[in-house]
Amino acid sequence: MARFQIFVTYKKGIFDPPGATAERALVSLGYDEVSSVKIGKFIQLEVADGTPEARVREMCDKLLANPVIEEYRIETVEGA
Amino acid sequence: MARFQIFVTYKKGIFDPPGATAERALVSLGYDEVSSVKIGKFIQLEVADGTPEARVREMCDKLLANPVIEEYRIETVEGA
Amino acid sequence: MRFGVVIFPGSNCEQDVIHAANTLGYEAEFVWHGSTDLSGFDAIVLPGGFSYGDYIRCGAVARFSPVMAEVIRFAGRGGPVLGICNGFQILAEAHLLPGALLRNRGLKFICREATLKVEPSICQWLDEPAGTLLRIPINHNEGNYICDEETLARLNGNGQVVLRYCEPDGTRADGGSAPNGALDDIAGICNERGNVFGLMPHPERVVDPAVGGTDGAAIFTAIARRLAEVV
Amino acid sequence: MRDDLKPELAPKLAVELGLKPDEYEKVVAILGRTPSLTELYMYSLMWSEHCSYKHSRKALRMFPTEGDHVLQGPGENAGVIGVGDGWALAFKMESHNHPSAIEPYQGAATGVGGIIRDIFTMGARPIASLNSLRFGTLDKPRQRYLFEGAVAGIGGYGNCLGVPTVGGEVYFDEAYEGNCLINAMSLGLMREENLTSATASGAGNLVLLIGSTTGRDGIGGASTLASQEFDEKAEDKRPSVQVGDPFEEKLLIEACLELLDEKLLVGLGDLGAAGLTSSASEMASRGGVGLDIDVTKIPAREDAMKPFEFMVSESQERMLAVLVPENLDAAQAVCEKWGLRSTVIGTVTDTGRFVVREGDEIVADMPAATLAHDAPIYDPAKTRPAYLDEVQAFDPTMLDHPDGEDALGDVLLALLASPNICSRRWIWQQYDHQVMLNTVVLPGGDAAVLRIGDTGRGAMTTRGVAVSSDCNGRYCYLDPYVGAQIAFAEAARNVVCSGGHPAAITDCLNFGNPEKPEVFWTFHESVRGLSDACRAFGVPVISGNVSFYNESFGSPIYPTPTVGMVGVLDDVSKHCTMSFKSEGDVIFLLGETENEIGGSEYLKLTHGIVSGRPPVLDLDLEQAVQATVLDAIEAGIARSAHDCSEGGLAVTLAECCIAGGLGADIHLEDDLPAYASLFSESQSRIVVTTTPDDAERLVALAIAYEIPYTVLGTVGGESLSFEGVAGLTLANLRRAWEPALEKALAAE
Ligand SMILES: Nc1ncnc2c1ncn2[C@@H]1O[C@H](COP(=O)(O)OP(=O)(O)O)[C@@H](O)[C@H]1O
Ligand SMILES: [Mg+2]
Repeated sequence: MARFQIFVTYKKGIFDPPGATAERALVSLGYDEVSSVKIGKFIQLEVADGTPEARVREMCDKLLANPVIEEYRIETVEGA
Repeated sequence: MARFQIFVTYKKGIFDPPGATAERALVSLGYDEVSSVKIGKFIQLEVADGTPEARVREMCDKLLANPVIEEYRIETVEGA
Repeated sequence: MRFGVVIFPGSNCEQDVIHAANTLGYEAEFVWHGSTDLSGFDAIVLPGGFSYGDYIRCGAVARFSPVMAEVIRFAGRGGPVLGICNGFQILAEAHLLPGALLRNRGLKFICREATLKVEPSICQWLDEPAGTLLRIPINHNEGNYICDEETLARLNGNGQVVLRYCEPDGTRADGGSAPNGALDDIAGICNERGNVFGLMPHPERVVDPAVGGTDGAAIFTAIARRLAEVV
Repeated sequence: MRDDLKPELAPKLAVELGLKPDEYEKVVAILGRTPSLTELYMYSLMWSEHCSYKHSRKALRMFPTEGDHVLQGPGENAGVIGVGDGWALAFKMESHNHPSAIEPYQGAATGVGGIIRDIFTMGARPIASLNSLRFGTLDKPRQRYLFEGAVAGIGGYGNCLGVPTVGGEVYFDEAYEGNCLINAMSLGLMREENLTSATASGAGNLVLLIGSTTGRDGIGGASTLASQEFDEKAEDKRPSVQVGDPFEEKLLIEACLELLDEKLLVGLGDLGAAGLTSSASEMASRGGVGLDIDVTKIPAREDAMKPFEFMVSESQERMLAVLVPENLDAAQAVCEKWGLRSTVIGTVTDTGRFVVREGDEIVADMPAATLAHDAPIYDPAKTRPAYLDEVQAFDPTMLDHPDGEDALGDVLLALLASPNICSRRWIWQQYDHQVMLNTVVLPGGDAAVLRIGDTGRGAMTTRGVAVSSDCNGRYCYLDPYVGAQIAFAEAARNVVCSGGHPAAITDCLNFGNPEKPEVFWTFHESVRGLSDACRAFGVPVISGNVSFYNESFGSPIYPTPTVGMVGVLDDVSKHCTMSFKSEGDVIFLLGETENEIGGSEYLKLTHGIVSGRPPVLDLDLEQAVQATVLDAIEAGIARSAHDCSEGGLAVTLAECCIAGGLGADIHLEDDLPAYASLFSESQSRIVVTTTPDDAERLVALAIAYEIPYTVLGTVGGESLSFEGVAGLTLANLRRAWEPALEKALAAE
């Protein structure tokens, strides 16, 4: 079993309404130290041993991320 | 400016509808090597310098995660 | 009988609840989310909608509104509180009701009539005999109720499950009858005291016979009757 | 003034921004100098097709726009009609085709957001939305993706706002494969005295920007996208896609209506295509005033934004208000109560000039009215397309047609399962169609019917409104003049079948590249057809939208002039629905069936052909049939009414049966071959049922209006049977019709 973690975030310049709302909510709860919140997706993927990262990249481009507005980063999880 | 990353995932045993659907969709797209997909949240937080992690933990417990169904992990982003 | 209907930023069914209450002959008034005064209200309704856009999680931000501390106190004194749809989600986030509401299993928003079976429960908001079928519309993206096994056993044992989804003929399908995938077909639950009631369906949509039906009236009239008895 | 553009570079940049060389010369002539960078951006956007209507403006003058009950015709953000007792309805339809083709969820969502802003800008509370959709066929994964995404986006946005989405239409055809259509319509309700104009006036008054922050998103977005053809490079334009924030919009609705109720504003405008440039210059030119705006005051979402970026950003969920200084505190308090930002970004002046500054430095200074009004107006060449002779000469009756009970029954089932005809439940179940508690007839019928009233806020009325959007693009392709008239007639028929009196329309005219003479001819013919139909019915056009450049890889979509029809019911309790009501009711066909299968769904399904002549439309007959049905509904004679459209009489009857859970026995007595009796798409036909006792009263009405009618049979039983021709059980009909969209989408 191989494990990958994928971090999906909005591209630069794309507005993130949930993040903006969380930011305001935290500040109004008294967390004045907060200056920015961005909310993206954290995907944990389990695949057959030996699956190359390129294949995971393909899955992201096709389904897991929306390349029009999102970008993503893939990490291999060691010791899986 | 200090930066934290928060990974929010469903607790074990909680069914994750978007993850399950993505899993099925990937397999039906021909990615037979996929055995599990879990979709959580990836939150990027910018806070004032010197904000301790305990404070971020508080924000998670209160607002950013729901302890009934979710767990989370906090990471400090170096060099921020 | 005077209902207080809370408006959070993003609520959108508050007018409908007022209309339903008025149609049944009850007084109803808005309560702003910033308010901390619930005096003068016999029952509080948290209406449906998308408080704070449903961002982060449904109900997660609204539960911190100033009014919620007062709602929690009101409920603690035994005051009747009803959470409809987003209101149910807020009550769950505020831990006035156990469990949580996840994304619908099919990942789609669902707006349609649902058939609900009244369960034998301790809920003060419903007097219909167990087994009665009510047709009430649902309208949500996150109505997939979940809780741990222990909680579920407690809910069932205490008569806290108030409404279950079922087929139009009253039976429950093998694979579950909940359109949203809810655990054990749960559509609505109450707290241990029976005064706090949360449900995903929208009873206020079926009170005015000119639009939809009257099956939702039971919920408003039950609490009114009960309060009248107490006085 | 900051001179940031070299004179020799300006013309080149102008071309890159989409200005034609002579348009650039006109800018230079207006200014008497080389434009600054900011000015060039502002002119290029305001003079784009999307904002200036430079190719369509002349043709649109054909539309009748006046009527007794019209309170506001075209020219403002939406049209408005009075509906009695001081109540008024504002409505408009708009396209968001190109953004949706790139990102269907957000494209459709922001389309809904935009049209809804147009409505509450007028002072009306949005009370209903409709959507008119076109995609390629669902056997293609990309088309399924676009369709699912668009529906989710429309729902995602509208549901959050708490505005019910009550109807619409959808067609799937190869012609839309490279260029889907997403047209959104919105209706709002107000008291007449709250009618507001997007006008700036009163030198010294303040300009207040309300709502979201301004970012680089959508710079050159909708307006650029909508003003050019799609090609393979379209994917590169992606960053201009915007993410909608329906929560912010919900707050804007509440805050703006409160500001208007409290009479705190002089004028209110929304920021749509071309952002601040468009709304500010239009408000200034309407009021004949100037504006002075400082971009450093605008709350920015990103760092180091340039003045031109502020001026053309299409960031969503923003409104522009003009108010007297004394009202500023009160107005900002309302915004703050709703959690909205509000910032004074400038003042109204009496110079007539639109001045933009960055702090102390002026970066643009031009006559305000020239942006909105001096765009060139073209008279594009038009040529009748060559393909028309060929398709119109084609005689589909010469083909082999199915015959015999089994074959015809199979065709009926296949038609009921066609994505162009089957149940749309999969769509409207994703839309909140009930919130506000005024939806009397839910989606699934001919027109949606809403009660007119301000639910929960007190005033309710006994009146109602019926609304439908329609357009069969195949008919328009085969004959744009007739096709556009049929779009009108069908929309009116749907409204009439629900008991509404057609009152006014909005439209969304979706066409290819108007600079191609053959495309422009189809546009011109459609506008002419629609205008003639409106005149015949005495129904004005009060608002609308033109979307050109709907082409992909060089070939235009079908001409698609979508009509959004609004009708009024004096007594909403007298509305009518299409479902058969009781065993024994008599089924009438009002109007007459001819052998007209050109452009029909039947022809496409059985032979894979889109050809022939579309059905003939006789506007006099159409009006007489509709008048008969309205009288019958109002007299309480009609127990059900449903018009014949795609799929013909057989499909209409099947839909009445399915909706009512009752079968019917039908005898077809025309002299046509069976396939034509069943599936011909002849116009001006409505199936009406009455009790046996009332049958004679309906006959008397038909005779009085001099329309042809036939008794088709009676309601009852478990199947729909056409004596000697075909017969199917209700269960079979429903099995074909109900899950067909789900099935088409599940295909892998
Ligand atoms: N995109 C859509 N959104 C919402 N409702 C829709 C949509 N498309 C179709 N409907 C609804 O489905 C029903 C049937 O639509 P349609 O076949 O276009 O009717 P008609 O032939 O009478 O014009 C109508 O009630 C219509 O409002
Ligand atoms: Mg119809």
